[in-house]
Amino acid sequence: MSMRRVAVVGAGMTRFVRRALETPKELAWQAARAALESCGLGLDRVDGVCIGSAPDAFDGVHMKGEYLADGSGGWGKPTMRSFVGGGTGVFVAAQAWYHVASGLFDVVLAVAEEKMSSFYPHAQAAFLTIFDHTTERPLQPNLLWIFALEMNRYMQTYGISKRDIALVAVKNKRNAVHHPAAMLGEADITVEDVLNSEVLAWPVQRLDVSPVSDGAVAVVFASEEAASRITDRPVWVQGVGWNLDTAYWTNRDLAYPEYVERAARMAYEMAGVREPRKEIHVVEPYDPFDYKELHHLEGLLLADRGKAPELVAQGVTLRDGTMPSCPSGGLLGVGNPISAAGLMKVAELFWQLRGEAGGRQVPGRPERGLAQAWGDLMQVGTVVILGTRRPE
Amino acid sequence: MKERTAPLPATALTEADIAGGRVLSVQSRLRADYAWDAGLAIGRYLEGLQAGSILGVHCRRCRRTVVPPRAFCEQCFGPMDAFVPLADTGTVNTFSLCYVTWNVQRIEQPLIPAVIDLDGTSPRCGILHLLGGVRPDAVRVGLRVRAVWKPAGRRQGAITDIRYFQPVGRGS
Amino acid sequence: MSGRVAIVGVGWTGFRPVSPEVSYKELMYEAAARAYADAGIDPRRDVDSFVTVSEDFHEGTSIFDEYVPDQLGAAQRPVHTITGDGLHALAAAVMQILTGRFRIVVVEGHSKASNVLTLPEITAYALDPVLNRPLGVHPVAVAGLEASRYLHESRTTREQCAAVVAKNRRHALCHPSAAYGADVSVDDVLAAEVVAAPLGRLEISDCADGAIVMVLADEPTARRLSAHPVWVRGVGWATDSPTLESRAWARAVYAARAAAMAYRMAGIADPREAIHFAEVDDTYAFKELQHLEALGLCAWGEAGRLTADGATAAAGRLPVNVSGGSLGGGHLLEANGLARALEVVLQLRGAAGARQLRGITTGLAQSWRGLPTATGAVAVMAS
Amino acid sequence: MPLEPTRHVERLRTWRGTLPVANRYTYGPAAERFFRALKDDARLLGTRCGRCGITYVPGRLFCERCFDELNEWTEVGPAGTVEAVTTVHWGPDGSRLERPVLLTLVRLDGADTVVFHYLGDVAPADVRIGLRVRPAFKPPEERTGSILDIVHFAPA
Repeated sequence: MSMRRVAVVGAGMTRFVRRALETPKELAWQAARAALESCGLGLDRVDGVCIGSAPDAFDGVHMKGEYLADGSGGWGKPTMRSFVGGGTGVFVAAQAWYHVASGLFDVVLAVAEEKMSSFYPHAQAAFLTIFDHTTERPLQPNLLWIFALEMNRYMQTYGISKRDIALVAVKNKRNAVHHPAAMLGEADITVEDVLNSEVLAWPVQRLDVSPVSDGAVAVVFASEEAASRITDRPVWVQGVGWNLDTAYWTNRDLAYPEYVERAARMAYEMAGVREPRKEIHVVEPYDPFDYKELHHLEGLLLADRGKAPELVAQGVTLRDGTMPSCPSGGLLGVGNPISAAGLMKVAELFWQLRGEAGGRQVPGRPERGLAQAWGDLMQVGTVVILGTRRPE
Repeated sequence: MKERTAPLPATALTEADIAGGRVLSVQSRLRADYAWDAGLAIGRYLEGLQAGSILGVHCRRCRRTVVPPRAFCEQCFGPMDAFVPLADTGTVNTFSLCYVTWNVQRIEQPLIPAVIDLDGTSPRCGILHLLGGVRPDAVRVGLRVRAVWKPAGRRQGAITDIRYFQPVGRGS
Repeated sequence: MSGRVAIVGVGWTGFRPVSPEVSYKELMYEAAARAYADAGIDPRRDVDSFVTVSEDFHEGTSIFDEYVPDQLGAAQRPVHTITGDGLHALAAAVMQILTGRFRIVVVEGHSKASNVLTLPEITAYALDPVLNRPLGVHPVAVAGLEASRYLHESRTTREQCAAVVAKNRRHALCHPSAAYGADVSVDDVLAAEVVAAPLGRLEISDCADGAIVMVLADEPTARRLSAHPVWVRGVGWATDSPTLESRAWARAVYAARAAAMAYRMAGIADPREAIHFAEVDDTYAFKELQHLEALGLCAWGEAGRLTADGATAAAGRLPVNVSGGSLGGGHLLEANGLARALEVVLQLRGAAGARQLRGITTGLAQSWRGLPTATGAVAVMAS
Repeated sequence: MPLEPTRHVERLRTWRGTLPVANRYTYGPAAERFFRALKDDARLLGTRCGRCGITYVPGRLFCERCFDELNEWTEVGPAGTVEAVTTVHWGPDGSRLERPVLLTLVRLDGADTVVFHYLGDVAPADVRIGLRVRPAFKPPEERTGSILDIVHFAPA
């Protein structure tokens, strides 16, 4: 396969905050500028821009991608916004990959932004509008429903306890203590804290859930030739995958995210990964709710079905475990400005693989990492595999 | 305190900063009204609900009966128009006890959303609806339930023509 | 570019002012089934990726990408949505195929504009919420201002703009799928009520419902599937400033940049010589003229005169919007650029029926993202 | 296509609905400064990008062309020139207005960008591109830090 190789050469982000003063386009600019500065590029070196942002309702601007274009560096440039719900943040990296791998672009800036606080009075209410307008919205569903329904089914199918799941929230909020962008890093949080937090939609409790957030993240992608002029430590895009399941989510097995497995298999095949449990050294699965990290580790084939809680309980997924998971602190710890949170995971891999993750650095010089996001009506999986070794 | 290598951008505000006018803000409300064409399959579904019946649809090639109905089979891509009335009984596939409304109001008596696998469909072909007429602590996965309909004269061809599902055996 | 990409199947439904007999899913299903039949493929087996276009508020659903896979045969397949025009999706499909990892990619766009009851208010929600939206005006004001500046700088006349309307609505009479074909004269257009001076009512495209699906393939696959593949020789897209404050108001800079990218990819040095016919955005009559100039298909300020002289009519030297454009065919929201591309495909296949052009081998499709944006895309195609 | 399409017009159904979307927007650091100066002092401020030689009005945090942060604030106007004008006969919902509204793009003296606003105190027939105009400000006590603190632009 003679494919054009694509490298990640820079990354930057804003803090994740509950309410930002900056406008959405100013947040995008802050992240994009930080990413360009991290690799010493001016905007004139960028050939194209990919924007990732989820519902327009949050920022409160119709055709939000157009509105965000100047802050994302898109003035006068080919600029394209994609979305696949919550999977958008990782997908925009895949989109930047195909921009560069096509041969049409040498340097592409991927920017993901969400300003959820603009939905007023409460961002959660926006989620009513993701349900089917005729067959579901009249029941006045909220986002917690689908998570709670999926979590309950997962627990019921495999006999998993709330306590098993709460360990994920504890791990991620503790990891986030070392993330300079984090909203919810808590060094001393315990499983009891999670289990005693307010019940929102049983089995979902307050501390099982990531927060409503504002923020932006940007990552710079370059062709092999361009990357060689920018950095001597490129991190390579080894694989990408994405997959969208049926919209009829009540017609699906809610205990297992098959769409994540399909996306992962697409990425593994491209990356030449045959034994993911040995070959993936650090993983950033999507964790908007704590059980989702477990669900996704299974879909990524990094744990047997229903067995991810055991890995967590054994410490395998701790930062210094044998398969560190969400060393960034994830959405539960750093925050969840939807698409920005996904791209934050890709940025985290970049920093981890370059040994630049500071207090979050996982030991053992990881050579390959995987970032994954999820979204829509428990429906989409998006996967990016980065590594220090140049693809064949 | 958190370790900070270099401060990252973005300025955090409190609600009081905005509500109190320490920073400027402006509000808008979108006026977005729609009349979505129900079309063939959902049109039939709504018609059925108004008549007190839940319609599914059957794919002859895949030998699968699904609900809500659709005019195409997402598995084989063939057209699908064999509408079949389903029983209004089913089994709770999963459920939640939800103490928050869609617009984030706290409620004392939980809403009980559930995925209900209706009798007569292929495995794992449920619909989203609410449970009622049952104590929250008595709900479990596998519970047998039956639709509680609005009176015929008050049905309008909507998913809410079913008020909720309640355990089989309770009079309705 | 080492690889080549072709369009090997097209399917569409519509275009009608309303479509009450089908849901948006059924509308899309019909277009998809036709496109797959045209390409001779099974979507459940043969398609490597699907790209759709939509905007949340046009659908009335947030993250609308949720609702696209089933009716396209795309469930459990790689699918993603672009919030842009259909030509952006076409470009995304081209890029995916050029990576070498995708052989067949499907592109979809649709409009259920008839289901949107408050389109002006929704469009106004695209204006900057702090600087522009508080004025509380109909977004057509932005088009009126742009027309004002364009006519002023280019010295184009209202009569020349009206000639665009007369031409495109007459062209649409020869298109069985066009929603708004009519025998309209320049005087009829000038006599219509003023909406946003200098724009009159008949210079503004009305929306229509419809769906368009295209099947793209790499060269070996295209040659296997199709006796008449239409090659996508170049794609380009660009955005000028999204702000009203700092964009170019007379010239369509976005279209010029998008065209430069597409021409570069296609190896076109002189578009006037290379492009035999064009389907360009005519959401407002003056936009067709402004776009022709930006695309380099005529000189700045020349498009109005050429149009009034008949040079851009079906029988002219540079036929433009033989399909009827959106003035004659109906504006299809996100699918609008795909409607332009569809006509180019049909013409290059020799399948355009009564409006078939002769002696053409290369055509151009161009889109504008609509009010209040300064974004556009271009595709150059050849038989 | 559906095997058995609906042919009975009376059986066609639509489902009515609305998107409950309401938003509150902060201005961000740059517009905050612009609108405070407008509200408190009826002054119009821009920011200048030295690298690109552009003065943006209202002042912005960053230059869209080169991405530099913009810190060089400068007062512009208040007079300016009409760059474009339109008379709009449709209200926000598309209904016909009894009294059409005049809208304009004004390039304030010293600015390289335009301001989108109403034009007032002038008959549509008397407006032409190139007209010199000035902003009419609301009285200080009525100003809230909004683009509507300018009532309209009117012939200078």
